[in-house]
Amino acid sequence: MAKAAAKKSAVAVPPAERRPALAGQELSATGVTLAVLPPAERISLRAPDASVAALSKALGVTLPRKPKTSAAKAGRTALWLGPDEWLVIDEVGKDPLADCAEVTALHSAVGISHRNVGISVTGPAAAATINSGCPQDLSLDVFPVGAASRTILGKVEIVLLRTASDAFRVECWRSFSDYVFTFLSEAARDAAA
Amino acid sequence: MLLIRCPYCEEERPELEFRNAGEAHIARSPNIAGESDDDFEKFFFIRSNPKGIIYERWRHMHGCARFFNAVRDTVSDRFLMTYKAGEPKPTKLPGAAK
Amino acid sequence: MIAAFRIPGAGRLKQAETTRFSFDGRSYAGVEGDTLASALLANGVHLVGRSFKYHRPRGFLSAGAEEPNALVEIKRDAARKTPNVRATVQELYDGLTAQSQNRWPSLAFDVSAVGDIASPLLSAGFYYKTFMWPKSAWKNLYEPKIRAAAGLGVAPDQPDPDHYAARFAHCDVLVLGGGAAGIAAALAAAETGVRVILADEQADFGGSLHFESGAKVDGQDGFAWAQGAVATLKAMDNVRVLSRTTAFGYYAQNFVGLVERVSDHLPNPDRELPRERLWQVRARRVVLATGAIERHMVFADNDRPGIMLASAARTYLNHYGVAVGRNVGVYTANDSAYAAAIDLKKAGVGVAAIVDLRDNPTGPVIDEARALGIEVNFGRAVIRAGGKLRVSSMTVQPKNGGGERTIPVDAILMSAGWTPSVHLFSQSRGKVVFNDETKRFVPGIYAQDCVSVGACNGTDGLSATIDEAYAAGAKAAKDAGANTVKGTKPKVDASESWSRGMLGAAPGAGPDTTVKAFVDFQNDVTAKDIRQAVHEGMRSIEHVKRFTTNGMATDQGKTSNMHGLAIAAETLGKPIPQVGLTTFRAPYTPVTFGSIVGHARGKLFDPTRKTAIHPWAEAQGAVFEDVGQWKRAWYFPKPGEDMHAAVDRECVTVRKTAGLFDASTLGKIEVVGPDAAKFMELLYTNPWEKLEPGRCRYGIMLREDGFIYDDGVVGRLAPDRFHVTTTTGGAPRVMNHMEDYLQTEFPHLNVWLTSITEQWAVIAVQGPKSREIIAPLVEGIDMSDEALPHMSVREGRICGVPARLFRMSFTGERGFEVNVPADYGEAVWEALWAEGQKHGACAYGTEAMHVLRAEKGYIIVGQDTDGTVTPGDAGLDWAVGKKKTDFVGIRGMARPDLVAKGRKQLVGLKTKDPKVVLEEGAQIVGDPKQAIPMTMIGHVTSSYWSENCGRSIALALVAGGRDRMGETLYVPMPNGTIEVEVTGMVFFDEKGERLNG
Amino acid sequence: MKKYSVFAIAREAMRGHKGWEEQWSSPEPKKEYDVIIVGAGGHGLATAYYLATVHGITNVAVLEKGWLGGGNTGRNTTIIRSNYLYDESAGIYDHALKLWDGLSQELNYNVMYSPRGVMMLAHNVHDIQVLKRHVHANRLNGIDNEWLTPEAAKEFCPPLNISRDARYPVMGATLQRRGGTARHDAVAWGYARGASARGVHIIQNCEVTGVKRAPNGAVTGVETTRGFIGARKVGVVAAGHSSVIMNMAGVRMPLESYPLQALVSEPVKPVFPCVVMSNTVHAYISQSDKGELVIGAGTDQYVSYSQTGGLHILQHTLDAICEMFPMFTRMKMLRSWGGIVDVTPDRSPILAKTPVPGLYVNCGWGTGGFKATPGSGHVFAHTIARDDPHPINAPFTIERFRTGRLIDEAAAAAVAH
Repeated sequence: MAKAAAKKSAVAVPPAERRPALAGQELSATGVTLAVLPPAERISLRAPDASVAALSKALGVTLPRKPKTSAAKAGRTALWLGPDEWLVIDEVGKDPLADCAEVTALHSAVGISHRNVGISVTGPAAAATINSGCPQDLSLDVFPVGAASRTILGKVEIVLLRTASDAFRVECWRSFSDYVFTFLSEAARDAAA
Repeated sequence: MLLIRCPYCEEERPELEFRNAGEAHIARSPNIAGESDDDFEKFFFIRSNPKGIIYERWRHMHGCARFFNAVRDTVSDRFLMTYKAGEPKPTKLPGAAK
Repeated sequence: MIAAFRIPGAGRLKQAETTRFSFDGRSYAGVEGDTLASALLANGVHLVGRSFKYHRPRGFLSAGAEEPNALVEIKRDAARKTPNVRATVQELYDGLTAQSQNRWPSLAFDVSAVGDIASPLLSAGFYYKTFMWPKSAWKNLYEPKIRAAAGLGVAPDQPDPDHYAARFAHCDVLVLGGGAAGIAAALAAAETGVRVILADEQADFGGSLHFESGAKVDGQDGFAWAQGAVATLKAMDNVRVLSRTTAFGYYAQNFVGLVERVSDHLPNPDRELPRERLWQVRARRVVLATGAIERHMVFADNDRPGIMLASAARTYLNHYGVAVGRNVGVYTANDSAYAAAIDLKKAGVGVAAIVDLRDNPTGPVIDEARALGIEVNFGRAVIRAGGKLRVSSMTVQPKNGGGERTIPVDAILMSAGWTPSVHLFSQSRGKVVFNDETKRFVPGIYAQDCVSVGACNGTDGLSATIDEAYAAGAKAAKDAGANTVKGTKPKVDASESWSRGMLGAAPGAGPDTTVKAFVDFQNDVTAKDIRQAVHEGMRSIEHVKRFTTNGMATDQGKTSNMHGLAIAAETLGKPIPQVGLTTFRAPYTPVTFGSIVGHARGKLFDPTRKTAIHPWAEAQGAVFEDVGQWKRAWYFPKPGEDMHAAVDRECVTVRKTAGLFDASTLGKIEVVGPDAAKFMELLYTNPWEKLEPGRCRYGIMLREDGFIYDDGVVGRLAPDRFHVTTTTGGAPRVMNHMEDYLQTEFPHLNVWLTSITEQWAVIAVQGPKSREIIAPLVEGIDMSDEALPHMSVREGRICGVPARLFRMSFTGERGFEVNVPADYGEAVWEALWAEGQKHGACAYGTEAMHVLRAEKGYIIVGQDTDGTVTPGDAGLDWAVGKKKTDFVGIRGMARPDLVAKGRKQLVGLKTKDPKVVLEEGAQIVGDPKQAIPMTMIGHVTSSYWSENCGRSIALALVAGGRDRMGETLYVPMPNGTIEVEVTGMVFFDEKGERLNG
Repeated sequence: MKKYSVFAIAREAMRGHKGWEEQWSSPEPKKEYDVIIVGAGGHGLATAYYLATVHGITNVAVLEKGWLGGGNTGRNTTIIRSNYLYDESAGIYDHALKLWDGLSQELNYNVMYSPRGVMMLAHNVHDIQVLKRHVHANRLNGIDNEWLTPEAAKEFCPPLNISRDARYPVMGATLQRRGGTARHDAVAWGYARGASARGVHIIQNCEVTGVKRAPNGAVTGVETTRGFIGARKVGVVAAGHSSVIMNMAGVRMPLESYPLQALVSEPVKPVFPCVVMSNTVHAYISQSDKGELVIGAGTDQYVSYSQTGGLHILQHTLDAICEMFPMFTRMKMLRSWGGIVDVTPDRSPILAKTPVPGLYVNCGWGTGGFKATPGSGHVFAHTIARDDPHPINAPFTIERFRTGRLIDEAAAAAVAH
């Protein structure tokens, strides 16, 4: 009977509206612009070496093996976070979780699309903005385009991806996004110095 | 703030990304339930706390998230080397380089 | 018009007096580029402060960061007050308002100056020897007086409206100090193309070139060359040049902290500008070019306003165009003071006499002084200075005694020689060595990848300095990875150099005098104080320093340390190195708290974590509580309700119909892999292998020592996939704990952990009507008790979005926890709320949640347990897998005292008077009549008014508690003892029928 | 020992303070002593003092590798309180507090014990539960500790920010009025002077390099940089270096040594009347008689004997200070330094006999040792003199880690020492 109820309701219920954190927030300062990025599909992928080939094939992007690197193809980016860990971000609405589901090789794929918020930091002062709270060396020779790393911004953990010589993608957990955006906003005021 | 070479990330990273995890090479007995009170005390509480060379564990908490081992001089805080978890305790140490 | 002591044409500043400022309420004019000190001197003002202990009148000793005397308060507005600002480094700006400190009622007449008369009583460490009777008088009488007299400026009393910026930076070569040496090193390094940062504390680069009129480099005046060279460096994109930037701390592995003063020198700073900017620089190589600091002569009353370092007087003249007097005397043991006398004489200032302690020095400067007609006396000492608010004379005597002669002067220029600034080198943990010939400590053994050049390395003369620095800069670049070395070394055409000088007290302050010959000006430490300390058995310089406070003032002994050390050594009859040098500690000069805090203020002090449902709760007027970094809805008061009324209503409503609760903050970890169950077996006390997919179990996690670490409901989604929940506060440490064991102890297991705390918003729907509320929104999940019994989990859809639906209860009622992707959380909550409204359900907060679980005797880890509680103590033995041979904590919990009788056990408590609610944390005793100290047998861990039970309820840890059922115990409170009865932990629906009710 | 008094000062003033005698003598080490104390910090010197004054044992040497009082004694933030939770801790810290009151007179040396009150802040419901548990336990143990509303807390400490919008608003506080501060150097020097006057040898610049034991295992003396010195009993009071010394005797300890940093501001006129501690935001602050704000920072995370720490540790502390006292951002840090604190697994000290006959150890005070100085020395002297612990320190054994009878204030209360 409850089953019946459930079936009936399926028609009636309007799908829930998605309300991303900080949706659409932006900020511009001398030399740098911040923008909260639209929702994306994300998985945390864990796997031993032996499974990397199969997973790369399924995902359509070659999982990088080199520390602090990333690989991107067709709107899908795989970031090396650890020796057996990748963050896969899909910005064109395809579901990497479903792709991995096909793979029989040993791995763990967990959906985290809603766990993270992406913020873009762009402009000549982008690196300086991030360096106001991030202790890594962000010069182009040490942190080149495509470099990706989990690290620290102020008092929280972020994942940092350099998308161009003057552009970064900052990923953080949902409940830290307000802190991160506020921190970057304050830093941006001073970044041109 | 120390600068620590992560053996997995293969580069030096700022201490802020790391968390110290105490003395290294203190193995948990596979038959821990059968250990004597003395053995358990040694395993869980007694530490060498050396003034000089220490073998210690770190986690690259906010980096690759791996635990690894380091050899450090507790007087100068200088790292002699770092190596991956599970690798044997090094018998030869690199000369106390700057 | 031009200020009285500004010499037309002298110095480098445009002498148009465009800048107005005020000091102690009087307004003056200065010129652009002045410091507050140079501007006051230009106006003939020498008296600017009072000393710490004796409140003696004080003027300017120096023209730089080493200044011990001229500390003032700078006030932009009520909230922008800064105490203890060195007038010698504060740049003048139009409208600057400064005030003297540590005087009352006025600078010229300071009542506390009686301390000066009473000074024989206020000898070194006198306070250790008195103020002891009667006992209470120290706190109530003496200490308040001492405190009121001590202290310099006044702390700000309003929140600071300015903001502070911060930056991490990396470079190949960091050059600290922008004098000739630093500039040369930076040029050499920069030309190779490596990343260079050059920093100097002053507004203009050049260091001693500010006053060395004799220096010529590449054909130009030394200072002009410096400006040109720095301009060249600024133009290179591999170089960052930081002026007004002080390197204050040298930390491990070439990590250097610097503070840049961004806007304190501006008349009306743009409020977007930070006040200061902290630079944390990691450098491959560091070049220390921190120069040297001139020492004063130690003689009687050497602290009178108008008595200053020779190099300071020279700086005021050659850079600022200011004469420090009209008729100056010179007292020196060193050539450099001659250069000052010569410059002043040439500028038309009267030089009464040069008194040189040395017997027969020779050299060009001496000949030149004579040639200019300056009276030069050798082998003589200034044994006394006359005057009070301003020096009026110097009394001269042959250094081995003989006739005195008093010479009227309005300023005395002193030089006892130069002390290399080894502060940063010493902070880098390098070891200094004492050069007996030159009587100075210089860098010896290096501990880090750095090198000292120029005066701070004991290198004398501009040519030698630039040779050394340029080579060092090039080498540093090479060591840091540079290959191309090009560029040309600056050529020194003319240079100044001078010989040694002396350490310690001059004859005028010789061993047997009782005069005040100051070593440390600000702390009023005299030569005799240091001798007294030694006489009292202080043999190490650390003891002498602490006993006399020599070198512990805001200047940190920049001018006093070496003199103090020499006097101590002389008194001990030991060579200086054996007495030792005090260690230099960060910061080099004081740095504001603000600059160190940087952005971490207000909202950025610590992240505030909010759930997806937070906005809804806020709109409903919920009151929030802090749990770790999270804000959690505490209760939802309706108009007119206080906390108790709201909580009572929420508790009753949940049990009558249903309630919605935001459980999103609970930690969640997805454990995935073929060995997932094996891993769970090892990390939790419970058995997991046999748990069916689709079912849940309450799990307990221990530390290896056997005490409860965390708990939570775990659902098995699939044979190789668990959905683990943790406490809100425990989430991060549980994840780290699991990873630690997985990576270190059980690396053979094929399993991975992913934090999904923030992937899922969690809505608990609890109460008899919970199923009716959820069912209409659910797709693809059979919610019947048969298909979805208590403690089970299903994946499906709710409101058209993916969901993990748990059938579980933390209230004892039929209950569910709806997990949906976080971005959908609020909308799904609203849909459930709409359904709930139809049944009269409420939203409830953490307080009601606590009461409801307590009514059922469910524990809260961290409240009912505290890190010293075993599963047995908590009555959770049933959750420990009896057949298991290993899990974290299995051995620890078997230690003798953890299985001993009489341990504190969790029990229920009922007050004899049902209306009385115990206080959490209240202590429990068996015999209320015993005297203090009482034997406490336990304490109340949780206590609430339970509207559902119609009485108060409580949980408590009580020694041997489970053997005391029905026993009467006592809770002594300040206002009377409360009788309680020991009971079971379940206060409501003991049979647990409502789980399916 | 010439008595100190205002009259003595006046007398000396007449003759230019040349008549003061040495506060302690610096003798050459003898071949043998009845008791050797390793470490001339406050605890070690107090132990020697009470051995002499209470137990009449004066053939005692205190060996110090550096300068007396130059270790943690001279590097700590001098907070004194006794409002601990457990009977064992409350027992020893209140024993100390009772001795602090009157110590200046006892030693004829003004140690400037100033009971200006120690306030501990509650920032959330959990803090309130924990701190109230302390208040109740303290009351039944006869230890003063009262609960204050935020308003009352602000009245007692005007600079305190009790705004509801603070990131972690102050929801209340405990106050121990007998708590306060003392002058750290004076404590070491006062005990040194008192011990020296009674014949105790304080031997500085004398580093212990080995502990000698007889075939039967008993202690016979110590090797030092100034030669072998014999003794029937050796008390190790070496703070951060305890593991090092105990290892020489073949005893491995449940200890780890961490850098602990502190800092002072420039001196300002009186602005801060008491001691304030917040364990939730990690801040400890008071104002010295000289006018400096004295601020305790946290420990670094790794074992170290370097006596230096990271800048980020100071940052973390000053963040909290400026959050609670927003007017202080314009104040300036004058001096910062590091000490080495030895920490046990339950953060409580070890004050006990050891498996080695004639060897005694007093260590593991972590960040909280200064406040215990008089009590610790008093009961440790008893333990050495009688070869049997005083009832007050009887629970602080080495064995408790094996049996599990811990005294875990931190776990029980999340309260830093």
